[in-house]
Amino acid sequence: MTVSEILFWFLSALAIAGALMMVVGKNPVYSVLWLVVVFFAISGHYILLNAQFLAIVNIIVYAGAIMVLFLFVIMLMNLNAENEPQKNRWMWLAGSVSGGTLLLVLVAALRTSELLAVQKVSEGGETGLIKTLGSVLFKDYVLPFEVSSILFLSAMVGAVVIGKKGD
Amino acid sequence: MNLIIISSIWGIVLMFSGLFFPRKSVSVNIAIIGAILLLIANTLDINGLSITSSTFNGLLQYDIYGYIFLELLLISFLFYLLLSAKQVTEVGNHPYEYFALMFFVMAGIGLVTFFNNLLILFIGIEIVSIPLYILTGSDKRNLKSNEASLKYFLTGAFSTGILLLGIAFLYGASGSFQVDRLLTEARPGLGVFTPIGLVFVLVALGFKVSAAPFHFWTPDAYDGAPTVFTSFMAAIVKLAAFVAFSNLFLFGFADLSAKWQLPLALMTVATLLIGNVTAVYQQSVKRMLAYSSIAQAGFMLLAVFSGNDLARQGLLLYTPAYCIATIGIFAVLIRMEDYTYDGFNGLASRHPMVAFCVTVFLLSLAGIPLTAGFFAKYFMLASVVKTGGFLWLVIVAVVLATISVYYYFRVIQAMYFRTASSGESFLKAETLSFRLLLLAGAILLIALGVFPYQLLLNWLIA
Amino acid sequence: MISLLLILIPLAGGLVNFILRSDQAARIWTLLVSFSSLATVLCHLFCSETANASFQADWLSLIGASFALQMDGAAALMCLLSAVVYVLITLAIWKNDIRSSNNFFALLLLTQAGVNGVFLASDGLLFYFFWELALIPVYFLCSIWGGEKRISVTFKFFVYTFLGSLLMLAGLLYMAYQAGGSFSLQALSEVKLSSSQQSWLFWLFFVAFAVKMPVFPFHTWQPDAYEQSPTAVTMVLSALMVKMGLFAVVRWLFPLLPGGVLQYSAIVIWLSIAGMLYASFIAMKQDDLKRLIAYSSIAHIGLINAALFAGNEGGYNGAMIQMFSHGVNVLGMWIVADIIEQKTGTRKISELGGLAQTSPVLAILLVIVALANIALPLTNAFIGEFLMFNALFKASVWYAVAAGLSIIFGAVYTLRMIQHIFLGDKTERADKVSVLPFGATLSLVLICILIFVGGLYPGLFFQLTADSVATLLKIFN
Amino acid sequence: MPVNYYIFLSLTLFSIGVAGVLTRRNAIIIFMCIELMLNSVNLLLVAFSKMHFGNVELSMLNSNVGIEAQLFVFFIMVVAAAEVSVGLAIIVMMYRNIHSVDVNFLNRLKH
Amino acid sequence: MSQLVFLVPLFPLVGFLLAGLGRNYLSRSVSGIIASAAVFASFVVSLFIFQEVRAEATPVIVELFPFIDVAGIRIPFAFQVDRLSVLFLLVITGVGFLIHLYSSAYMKEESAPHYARYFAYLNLFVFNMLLLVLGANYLIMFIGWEGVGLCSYLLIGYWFKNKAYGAAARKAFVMNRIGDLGFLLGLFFLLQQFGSLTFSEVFPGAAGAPSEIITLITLLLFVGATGKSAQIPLFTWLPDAMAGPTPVSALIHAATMVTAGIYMIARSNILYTLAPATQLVIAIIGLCTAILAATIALKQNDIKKVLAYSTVSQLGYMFLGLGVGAYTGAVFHVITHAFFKALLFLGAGSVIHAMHHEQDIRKMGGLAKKLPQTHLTFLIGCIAIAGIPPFSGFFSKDEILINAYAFSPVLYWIGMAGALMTAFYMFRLYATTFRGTFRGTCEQAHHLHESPWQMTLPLIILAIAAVAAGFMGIPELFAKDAHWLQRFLSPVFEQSTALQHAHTISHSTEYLLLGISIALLLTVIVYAWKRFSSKPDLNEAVGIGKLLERKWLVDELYDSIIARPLNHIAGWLNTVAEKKGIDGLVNGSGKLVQWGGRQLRLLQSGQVGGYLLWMVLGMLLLLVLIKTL
Repeated sequence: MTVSEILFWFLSALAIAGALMMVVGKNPVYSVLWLVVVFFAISGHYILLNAQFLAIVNIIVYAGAIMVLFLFVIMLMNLNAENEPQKNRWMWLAGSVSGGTLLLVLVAALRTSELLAVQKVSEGGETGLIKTLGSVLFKDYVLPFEVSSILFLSAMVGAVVIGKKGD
Repeated sequence: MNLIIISSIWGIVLMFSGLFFPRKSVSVNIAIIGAILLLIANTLDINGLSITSSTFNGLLQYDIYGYIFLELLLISFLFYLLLSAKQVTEVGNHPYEYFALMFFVMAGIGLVTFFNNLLILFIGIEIVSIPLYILTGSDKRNLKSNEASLKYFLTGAFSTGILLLGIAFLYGASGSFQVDRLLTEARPGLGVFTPIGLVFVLVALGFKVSAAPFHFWTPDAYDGAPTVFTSFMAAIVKLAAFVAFSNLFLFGFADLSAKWQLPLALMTVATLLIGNVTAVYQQSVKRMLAYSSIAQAGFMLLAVFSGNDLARQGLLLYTPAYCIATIGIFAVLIRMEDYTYDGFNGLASRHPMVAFCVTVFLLSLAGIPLTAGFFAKYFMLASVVKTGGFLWLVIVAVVLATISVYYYFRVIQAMYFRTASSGESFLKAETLSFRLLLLAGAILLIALGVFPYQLLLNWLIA
Repeated sequence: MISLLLILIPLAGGLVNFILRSDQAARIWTLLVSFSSLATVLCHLFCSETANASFQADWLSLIGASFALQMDGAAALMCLLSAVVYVLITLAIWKNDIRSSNNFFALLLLTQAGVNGVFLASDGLLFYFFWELALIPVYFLCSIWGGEKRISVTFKFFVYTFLGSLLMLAGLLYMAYQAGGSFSLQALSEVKLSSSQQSWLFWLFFVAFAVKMPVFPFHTWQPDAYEQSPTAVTMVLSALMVKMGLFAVVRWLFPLLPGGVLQYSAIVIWLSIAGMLYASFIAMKQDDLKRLIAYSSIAHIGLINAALFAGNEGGYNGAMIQMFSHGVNVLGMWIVADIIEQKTGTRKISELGGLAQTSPVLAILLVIVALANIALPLTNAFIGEFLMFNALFKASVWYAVAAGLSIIFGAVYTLRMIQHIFLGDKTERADKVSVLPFGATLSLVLICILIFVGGLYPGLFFQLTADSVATLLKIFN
Repeated sequence: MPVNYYIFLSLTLFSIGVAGVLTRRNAIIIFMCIELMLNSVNLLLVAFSKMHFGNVELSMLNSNVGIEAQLFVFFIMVVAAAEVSVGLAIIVMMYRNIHSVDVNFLNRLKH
Repeated sequence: MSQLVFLVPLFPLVGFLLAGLGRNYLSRSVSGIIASAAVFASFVVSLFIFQEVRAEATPVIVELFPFIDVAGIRIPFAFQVDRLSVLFLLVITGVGFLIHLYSSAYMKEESAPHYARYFAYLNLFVFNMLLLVLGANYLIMFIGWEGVGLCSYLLIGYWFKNKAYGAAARKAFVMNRIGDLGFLLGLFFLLQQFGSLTFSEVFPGAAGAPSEIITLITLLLFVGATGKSAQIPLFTWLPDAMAGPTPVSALIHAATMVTAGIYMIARSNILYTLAPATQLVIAIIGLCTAILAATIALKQNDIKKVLAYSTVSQLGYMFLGLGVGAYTGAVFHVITHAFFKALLFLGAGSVIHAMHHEQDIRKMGGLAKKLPQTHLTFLIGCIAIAGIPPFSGFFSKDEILINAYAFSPVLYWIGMAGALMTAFYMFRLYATTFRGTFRGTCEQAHHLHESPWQMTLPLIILAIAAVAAGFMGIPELFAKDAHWLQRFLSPVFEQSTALQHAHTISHSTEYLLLGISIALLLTVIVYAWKRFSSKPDLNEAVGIGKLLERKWLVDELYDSIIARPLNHIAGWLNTVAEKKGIDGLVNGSGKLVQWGGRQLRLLQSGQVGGYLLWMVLGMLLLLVLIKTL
């Protein structure tokens, strides 16, 4: 087992464990923190996959900004374990069964193909570098980039319209 | 492309004009000017006068079909603004923002009409969706509006996740996000991803067009949202989603139709069934219209299903047939106090012209000949017949369409055959221009119902 | 060109009627329009070449539909019926009190445009168009001016026929596709279909027509609808609109799906005969005059349908002439029913009686019409029924025997009606019928004249429909 | 690393996210689960991007092979950020009105 | 002259139209005169035609206009004048005229419009009856056939205020229609077999047709005849038909319409000759009817009912004659019966007129002195019907019975029994009415008077005819070739005669039978006369008599096995099958949709978790589906 393999398994276990803890956790604050753990694990995977830019962005945007936003909101509402309403046993069961079945079905669908096992993820290359990404983004993908501004604008307007107190 | 640019700019213009024109009513005029501008811009586009005709390295693909579709949608949008813009200003304190959001939505619609790359599709869908979440929740004090918004948002975000998973799988198989290359396997064996990705995309787009069993958000969101925004969502946005859906399946997955036609057919049947049958029970016209939009979506799904030239022509015809009718009925509904069927009682004697127009709209929705709705449905059925098989689908669709008569005609019955309980006029702001506009819409529907080719489709063929 | 006129005249006339504000003006205008339709038909029958009567224009060439109208014998006969019926109806309800009568007559005329369109269209899609269009004004007419339960009843009627016609649309679509994308009658009838295709297509079409006629067991909308509709509409419904179903069988079903027709003719005939007997039985039990006539109409239509499916020349001829005769006769019955209802305020047979004493004229007219209705010789219906029974007999003796029972039952319920309404001691209500409205009486007299003309000299009608019959014969040989 | 591993890993995460969405009643946590789903897709895309990278036939058609997937991930993050801002605003608005974020209380609209 | 035959029905038609349309404007006398004159004119024309036909044996066919000419069915509106039809023409117009004359007095109490209506109906009847006998094909015959049924309906229900009369009229019409269905089916078979309904085209080819078909045709036509001529099983309407005015009973329900069945069979004699099985059926049914009706007549107390059952019984004899192949005999009996039964009915009418519409013979008695002319003519009628020589009934009945004997002696003896019963009940009727003492109210006694001349004159003329008519058919037994009627009709029955076996009854047997029958008849008559003159049968009948009085309960039987079950079925269909069954199904599908709407809306639980779960489930389903495809 190479180092990268060990890292892979470790990060995978961490991600899955974090995800599970996030889902089952009673206290929303803990859930947020577990989710941050997942994001870190995923960023680790990005680095393993030689996608450094995304790894950084993931940490900055997701773990750093988005999750903090979540935390703020949770704090603002003063939600804690006691506030968590009683879970519906059937919903719980149905939810986990469906989630599990989804996984099973997908895995079963993909497992059959032996060819897949041969497909390797190449770990070298310059795909993940800022320079490469940047040049493609501003040359070929300039349209989505520009258009995202509309998205942000509308999100901004929306947050103001919705979030503004009064009226 | 003109549309995308102008509408983005006009959205920003609207945001800023709020600063200079504190009176709400000005926003209406600016919005209407914007809609007219968009219409002009798009017309210029059709005639080759574009700001840019770049495809951005193949991310976009322009075709006359998309332009005509947009033109129709813009006409509907203008119709909508002319009829209901004033009511937009009554929803909350931010009329400029609401209009701005609508213009952003129009920009998103432009993207999903011309997308040739899944990334554009994704961003386009999000640009359309996010403003809608906000518009749905714009009546902030109204708990129903809040609830609708949150439900819409949660389910919408969930479907975004599913869409992305689908896109990821499709990419895994083909190594490309370009629509026309989605089915070419990057390497032998990767083809196993395609059907999985297809299912997820199908589910996500099915969600957007409210196909069963992914339709559940629709009644709640449409019912809870302020009625004027429901009108916008149900009519204009719904159609845009359909065009995206049909373009993707027609240009991206046509070769795989053997795999997805049956699932799609089943979805169609389920949509028609649930939409029509559940609408029967409704007591509120607004909610009934929500279910009816599901039922109509069932019919439009037939276009996606068959994906031939007839289907595309049909979808084009469906656009005015459905939009004008829905917008018209909602415009009347907005002006009423009582959203139940009883609210319509005696409308015909009090407002004969309005009642006549609403009748035409309802007949069109029900697909009665001499209205555009008939040909819209006709093309859908014809396109299925043209695929050769699946005649059972036609028959099921036809039988279920009969049910739709039940709830559409209940409104007609209320208007014409029952008498109002209260004495006074119950339509607010029923002005002459309102009546004339409605009449224009009705006449347009009838004209399209007699000469669909001469008035519309020949344009496409030429 | 004449065929186009036959659609345009009532259409334009109807639209103009919406504008007219005075009651009297609306009536006079309607009468005028009806007369001009009649004049147009008569002009076609007597002074113009048949070839000139048809009309063809481009409409939706890309989906294979055109605005094609074709005047053949059967169509001419039906248009004549429609023109005659409208004149008579307008006269008959001249004195009836109708709220916002301009709209009423407008819708009535629009219905005529639709009905004539159905009779004339020779393009499948156009046919479907008119088929539905005829329904919409009727829906409003019944729902606005109808009786107490009008809304639900009319709605049932509408949905029922709408479902039927949508199934037909599905069938038409499929056939047009098979015909290489053309809806023209010619192209559709040249499609080669396998027998299994024919068999299921047959039912798609037949159900639509059967609902309209209506054939047992698709008939339950009819008595309710007839009962609840305003009488003028009931007249249009039973005199004209049920003929749409029969006519469609002749004009469309037979040429399009001869294989299916042959395959299922026995079932259809038995259905029709069962319906005749069934409706006759039920008619015996009706207390409401309109319902009684409705059931009797079901029985008569059943016979016509059965005769059409019996598949021989006599049957075709008989059915054609009977389509006309039944229209006239049943109209007479409705007019009488209307007079009685208008004057006495009731339609309950049990509440009437002794009208023959107060209004012998009405009694005589009703007896003539009623006897024509049960096909007494020398009335128009006899010719048709004789030929039709003979046709059924040729197909199978048992058809004729079973169908023949309706002759007896028909007599039973018709005479029961006459007896209860006109005979016996006069009731208070009967006194109100002493003076008959002139218009209604005039139409009844005209109807009686038509009854005897048709009964004595049917050759006129046979000549007219000869070409249609010949077409049918060619199809099945 | 075989691509299978990554696929299964992201599918597992995705399914956990789905299960979380279905089981939890707290709107914020549901939303977080959706974020988890998005992240698992991101991971999958990156894995695919690395799988396709260097594929000769693909490179002939498209010089950006592999890169675009990572850009896609970038845009997903962009959209997610926008979505979060709007979503949280909606949740806060909700909370202001009913002082709860329990989705089970959202039942005024039904049938 | 034969070419002008259309005038014969035309006059009554014109009379009908004039009297009918002018009923509000014409005075009573005018409308009466118009109607009577119309029939008289027809009678005169008929006489001329008769003169012509007597000389010329071949039928003349007058084609007026093409009636139905389509789809290979060619039926012209044509009349056939031959010896058979001309005989009937004379009877119809002759007796018809007398009855018109009689009616003009009898109906005097009616108001002018109703009076005119009555005569219009009568004229219409004569018109239709003439169509029936003149038709050159079965369809024209059928037109008249149904037409007379209609007129019978109208005239039975003439007094429309009375609902019971209306019911009787309806019963008559419906029963006739049952027969008509048979007739119509017979026509279809004819049309199928011969491709034509014209007599002159059907009969020549009859011999070549398969015998089963001929049997079937004849049986079906006979079904029609049972309806029209009141034979088992369709005879019950005729007694009820007495609800109509008495002259109507005389004309329609005695002299003319009810003999239409006999005319039709005589007209189609060749077909029947070719179908011996049918003939047997006819003979048996005729005989059974004769006996059954005679038994019922024994116990009836309504003067018209007795005559009605007597008519049914006499018609039975005529059918017996047809059944045994004695066509001439049957026609002969039709003619004589027309005279004496019309006479009897008119006599009864005169009595009823005098008694102020009292019809119960138990309340009469001793009328002989008060109504001398009526009495005398009625007595002649009774003797004639009883069959005492040389009155007409003797000749015609004897001819039938002798022929029956030749066919089978059993028939003869049963027929003889019927004849005895006839004699008995006729003289019971006569004695109870005219003999003994008057049993009516004082008021009636006070007003008893002989009828005016318009009524007595027809009685006298008919009485003369009833006496003399027999001489047109003197049997061979008494004089060679004296049977004028046989000679006259021989061209009509030519084909049949050729096929029939010659009767071989020795003259001695015939004499013997004659002797026995006359002796028995006289005994019965004397007994009845004596018995009922002194001690009329006034008590309630008991035992079998009760059964007879109640007409063997046939009406009740029909009611309980046919009318009532049908009524129940209709009721069941109306309330259950229609409302709950078919309409229930239709409404049920609507309800199903509504129910479905109620159920399906529950999916929309309002719980966003539920929505998401459905989405995932749908997704799973699609995944599975797409992988299996």
